[in-house]
Amino acid sequence: MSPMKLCVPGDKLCSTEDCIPGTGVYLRHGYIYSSLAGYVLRKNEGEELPVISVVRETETQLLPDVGAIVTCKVTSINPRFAKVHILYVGSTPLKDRFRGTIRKEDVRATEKDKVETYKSFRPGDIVLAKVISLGDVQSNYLLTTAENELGVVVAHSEAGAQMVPISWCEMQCPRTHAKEFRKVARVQPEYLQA
Amino acid sequence: MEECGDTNITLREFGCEQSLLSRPDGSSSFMQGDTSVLAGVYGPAEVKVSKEIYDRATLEVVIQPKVGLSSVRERLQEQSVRETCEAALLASLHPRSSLTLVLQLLHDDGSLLSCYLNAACMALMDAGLPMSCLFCGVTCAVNAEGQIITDPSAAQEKESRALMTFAVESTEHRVIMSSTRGSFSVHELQQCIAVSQKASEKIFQFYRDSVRRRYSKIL
Amino acid sequence: MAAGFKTAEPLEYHRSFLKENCRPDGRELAEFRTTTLNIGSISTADGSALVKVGNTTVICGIKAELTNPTVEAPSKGYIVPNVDLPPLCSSRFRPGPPGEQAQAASQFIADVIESSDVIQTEDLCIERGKLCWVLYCDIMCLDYDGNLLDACIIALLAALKNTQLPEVTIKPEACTPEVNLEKRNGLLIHKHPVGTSFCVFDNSILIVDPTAEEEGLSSAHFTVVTDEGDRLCSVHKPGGTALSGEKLQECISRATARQREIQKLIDKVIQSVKAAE
Amino acid sequence: MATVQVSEAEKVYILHGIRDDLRVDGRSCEDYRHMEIETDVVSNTDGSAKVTLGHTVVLVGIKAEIGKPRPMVPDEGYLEFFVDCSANATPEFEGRGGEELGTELSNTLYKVFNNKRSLDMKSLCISPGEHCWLLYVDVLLLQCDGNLYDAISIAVKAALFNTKIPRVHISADDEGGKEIELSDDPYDCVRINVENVPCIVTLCKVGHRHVVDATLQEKACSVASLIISVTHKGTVTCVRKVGGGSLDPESIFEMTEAGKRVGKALHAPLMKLLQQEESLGKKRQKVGFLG
Amino acid sequence: MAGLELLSDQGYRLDGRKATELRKVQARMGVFSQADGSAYIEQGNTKALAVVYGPHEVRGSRSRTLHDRAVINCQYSMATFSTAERKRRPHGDRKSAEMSLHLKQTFEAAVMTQLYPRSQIDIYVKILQSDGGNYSVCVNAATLAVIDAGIPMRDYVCACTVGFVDETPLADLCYAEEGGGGSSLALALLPRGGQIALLQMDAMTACKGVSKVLDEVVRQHLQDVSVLTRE
Amino acid sequence: MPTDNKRVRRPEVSQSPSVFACRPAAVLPAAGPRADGRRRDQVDVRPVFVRCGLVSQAKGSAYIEAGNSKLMCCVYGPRETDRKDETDMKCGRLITDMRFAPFSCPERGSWIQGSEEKDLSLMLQESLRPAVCLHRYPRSQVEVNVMVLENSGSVLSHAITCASLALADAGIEMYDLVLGCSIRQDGASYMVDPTYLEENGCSSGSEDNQGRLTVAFLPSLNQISGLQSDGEMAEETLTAGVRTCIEGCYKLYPVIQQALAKATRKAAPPPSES
Repeated sequence: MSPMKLCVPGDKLCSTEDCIPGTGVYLRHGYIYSSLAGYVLRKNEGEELPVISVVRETETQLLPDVGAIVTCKVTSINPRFAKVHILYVGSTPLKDRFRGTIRKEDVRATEKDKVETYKSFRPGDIVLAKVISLGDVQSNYLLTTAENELGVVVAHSEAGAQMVPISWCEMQCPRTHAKEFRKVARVQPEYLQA
Repeated sequence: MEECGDTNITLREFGCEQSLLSRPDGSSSFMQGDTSVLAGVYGPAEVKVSKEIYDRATLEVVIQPKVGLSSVRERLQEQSVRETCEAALLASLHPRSSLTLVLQLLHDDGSLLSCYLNAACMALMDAGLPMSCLFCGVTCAVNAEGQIITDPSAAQEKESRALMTFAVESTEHRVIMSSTRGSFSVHELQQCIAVSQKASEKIFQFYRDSVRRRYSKIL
Repeated sequence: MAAGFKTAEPLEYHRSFLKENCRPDGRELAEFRTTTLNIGSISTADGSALVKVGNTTVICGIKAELTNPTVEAPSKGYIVPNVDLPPLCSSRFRPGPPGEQAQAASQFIADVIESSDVIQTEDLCIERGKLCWVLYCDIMCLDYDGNLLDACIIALLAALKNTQLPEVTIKPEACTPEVNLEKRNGLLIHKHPVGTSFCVFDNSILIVDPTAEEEGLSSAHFTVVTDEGDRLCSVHKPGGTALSGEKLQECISRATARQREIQKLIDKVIQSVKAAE
Repeated sequence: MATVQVSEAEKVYILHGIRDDLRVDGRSCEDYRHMEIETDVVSNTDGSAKVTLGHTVVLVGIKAEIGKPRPMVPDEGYLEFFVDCSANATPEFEGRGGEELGTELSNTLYKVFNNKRSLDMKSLCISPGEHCWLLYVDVLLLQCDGNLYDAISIAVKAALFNTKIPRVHISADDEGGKEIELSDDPYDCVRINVENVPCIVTLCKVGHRHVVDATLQEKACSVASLIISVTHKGTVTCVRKVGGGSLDPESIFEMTEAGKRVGKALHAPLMKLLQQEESLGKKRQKVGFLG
Repeated sequence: MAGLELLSDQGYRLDGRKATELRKVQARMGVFSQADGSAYIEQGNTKALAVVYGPHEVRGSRSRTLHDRAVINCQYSMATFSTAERKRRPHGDRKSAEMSLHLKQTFEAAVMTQLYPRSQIDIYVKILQSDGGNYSVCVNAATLAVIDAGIPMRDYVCACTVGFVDETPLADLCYAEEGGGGSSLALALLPRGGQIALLQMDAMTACKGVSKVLDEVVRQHLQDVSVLTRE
Repeated sequence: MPTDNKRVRRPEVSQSPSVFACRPAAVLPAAGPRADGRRRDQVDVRPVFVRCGLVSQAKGSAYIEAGNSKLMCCVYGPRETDRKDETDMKCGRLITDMRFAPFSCPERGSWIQGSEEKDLSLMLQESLRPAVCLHRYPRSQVEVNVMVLENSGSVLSHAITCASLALADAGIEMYDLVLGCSIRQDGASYMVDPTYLEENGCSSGSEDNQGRLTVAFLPSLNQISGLQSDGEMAEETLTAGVRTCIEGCYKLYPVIQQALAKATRKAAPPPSES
């Protein structure tokens, strides 16, 4: 292919007959226009028409949307829900903080009603969660940790040392060997080597 | 106010009274010669969501001048007092809460910033807040001939060439806060720090006496 | 996952670098970011300068206006500095009246001007008791990446050296002054104060010229302002963890070296601007 | 502007109506709603007017004061506009809510009058460099049902027509300063020539056609609207695109041409009505809000 | 204004009224269609416009919601051209904040707020032209607007101002008499029940028996006001 | 000016020296070449210097210099909206703020935003809003801050161009770039991209057809997103002016495209042929 073509927002790329619009483009009067300043990428995915999209090297994911895995830091907990700041969407760090809420009933899949939030999270923990809804006018993003891969990833003990997960609901402090309750995430294999 | 040559450093007559206001959780009034300040501490109380810090208490300092609105000068003093208190306070014991320190100036006759600091320390103590160390404010003025005067009055401050205020902590007498005006040499700076550290022992002794006097009434 | 470590545990991330006496952007502990200076870029201002210390960009514009002096100081003009942190320079500043950091910076710059007497306010007086200059020094941060105070002082000093005031003559009979905009003469700069800011990590490690991130994580930060005669104009440490005497001495010697450096840079840029004219 | 929520179905209904040149209240695309104008409704002012355009009610009061002319134009008086969006119109405007819209409206009025021809400013000058007449034009928005710009501009023109500025005599007092006396006879006054004062026409682009004097519902389903202020001779003193959408150049030219035509046709009946009301003089029965 | 003779010896005032005579009152309800209730009133040269929205959901901070009754929210503002001297800002100064508070207190006493818990009633009053007695004209206008909005009230609220010129009480002061330096008293009354909603006295210096004044003059004149506004 | 206690105290009243300067008010030469050599009645835009990505803290930034006019724009977001209402649920919100530095104009401006700046901010918002795909950023807001460092004429048009560049540099999805162009109508002839003197100078020539016009234009979609004019003009002159502005925007388009392409290329090499 010729060296990657660069485009600016508003450039007419091609007509809808010869490509299917991907990300970073929009449709108008039967033509595909670019909506980002970046490189034009044509990928053939099986069907007859290639998928055209415009790619920028920096983060493509600007906003946490429904179903995205987000990394967040717990800021405050009360019996009904835990408040968190969303730091990451997928692997792209967010420059500005977005606030999220994990309700008591979304903490884990099993025995939803017997959940105590202070036994699942503590302020300062780093948690992997999934966005279930954008929330309504008052509340902000609604998150859930009701899957095995979701939950606390990094937690500090009372003594301040980083704790080691020993079961899905307990973590141990290496220095004081004190056990603390957390809703622990089963760490994914590809993260283990980090 | 002899010059620093001999060991004894004279400070003006100090006066302090604690928990004299009923509404705040801790309060104190501090007099250094004619300069007097009233301090009140509210907290740990509920914090606004926008100001909330997840692992520490949020400290807010408000300085009310004697007359008129607080201007840019008070803002710089507020910043100095706030960061000095944050250094002494164990804020992580009260996470997600707010502490408000209000300093009301009653009369200014020199060494104003150190009077603010002393009043703040006494008020924090009176409020029973956990602190890693005490701190006190000492002001030194370098007059035309280069002599160092501790705890200067307003008149002495006006004709001094340089004015330095230090906050000294009680454990190892190191400098927490320094705010200076006028130009001076490095040697003069080191001399003033030494003088302030010596003066701080006298002030901490004064702290102990006034606290002992207060609790002797109760026990 | 490494990128995650930086945002999830920023303090640990920085400590790991400081252990090896270097910093995430590759600088030594006592090394400054590259400082560039550009003078006289704003033609509508009487004097202007733009300073970039690493990413931190500050522009200072000076406009001179005429007013009558106060009753108590009839032979003195005014110099009114003002630091503004617009929402443009960083996402942490909201639009609206200046916040505490902007006001504290403005007061600090005013104190530095007064203590270092970089210019004599007597030079600003045109007619004793009747007419004098007021210099509005408007300092604006365009990109906030830490170490604001140093950049402001350098920008102010360079802009003052670049200021050209129009000539004003007062005719005895007509009470209104006569301003000749073409004929301009510069300001007399007595002293060259230069600021050096330090940050303290975990009460022990001392780093110079902190970035915004390092400032946020440090336990104390303070600024030393020295002039060419090695006299100290300001030692401004608003608080934070305590500092011992020797560390203070170490910082002061680093500050005097920095002062030489900056003075050379300013003079070099002024020469190149004069040569270009 | 106070926005009203309109459902999709209503939007489609309004859109189709306008395409066939028939609006919800039966008007054609370039018809105004019923308009009532009355001058001299507030006695504390030097000139006032109340305009009711459909349900939009605007009250304008003009007070003349003697001030110092601006240094750049020492031989001219000037106008000061202030638009007060009172909470009476909608609860949203309570407290500081109405300030943003008020500033936008007053800035547009400044632009409309920012030329040499609309008002003869030189006649407002008493003595160049020292004294001149300063007209405070205060607009009070009492009820807001769309098309504020037109109602306000017509009210301002009527109020200017109704303004009576007391005649001024300048006599030199003893130490050479100028002494200003106002004639105390209420009828010995100077009137302002409002012949050239422009009127604003707001054209609202709905679908492919543009509509004049749009109600709130029509504005809710419009892409963008164009404000054009036209004098009786058809010259344009201010054009401004308002609203979040974009327009292609052809439709802008079409709208400016239509705006000029409608604006020009507005002035004659307005002046006739004002002169007629003026001629009634004392016999006129003041109605105000009681009517 | 010592020179001006407020009360001529034959008992006539500046504008030809007798001591206890009210100014000409004209009122109209239902002036605006968009508001829930609206009213316009002219008492002599003082003209006021009142608008009522509600009862509707509490806007702004939820914390103000009262669980057992409605919140009355008032805003008093004067048109910038309403007074002889142009006012720079319509509201937001101390005077209008005080007036808003008085209106709020007056109508919290009169409106049956317990019928509308956790809701809010907005009463906005605009003075179009001010010639004295602003407070009483506002109360009368607001009463008509609340009635027009169909909100149940315990009783009409009628207000009147009374001033004293060397001992003889003058009802319904105009601007000149208000500034005349004598003391003045503003009274908001629920006539049928005879209760006083709000009483405001300023500069009440040499005043023998306030109750004498109240019983003899004010009550009788307030009957006239309520008769007038009933139609 | 009420005493502003949030800034260092200043003398109550002070006049600019130009008030006492003895030079005649700037009068526009009726005909002949313009002060900086450009010709009248020609689409003669000042040479434009553009740079993207200057501010490290901002998501996207741009700096533009046209003649002596210097402007800088930064874009933050999409961020959480602090003021929530139901319209935010479906599409995002565009917030613009345009300010003049106090030293940017011959007369010193104040720090507090005047009504003229509020008007320019509103005009900027209405010009950019059609070009930004706000429905892609529900429940959030995009902040555009423009700072005028030096005002040497047609500030609004260059602010529009600079802001749309900063938005593109920030990776915010847009239907098209937005270019601004302004003209000063002086009697029969017009001047494109007028300088500060040409914009504010009063004309010595004929009285009618005096006015200023600013157009914001979407070049590839051929749509006008912003239009503002004042002063008195005939309707034909106005429409001719709009056409001239559109031509001016087309002349500016390649420079802007090239600047944006350079910034994107500098930001990262083209992705590998995955």
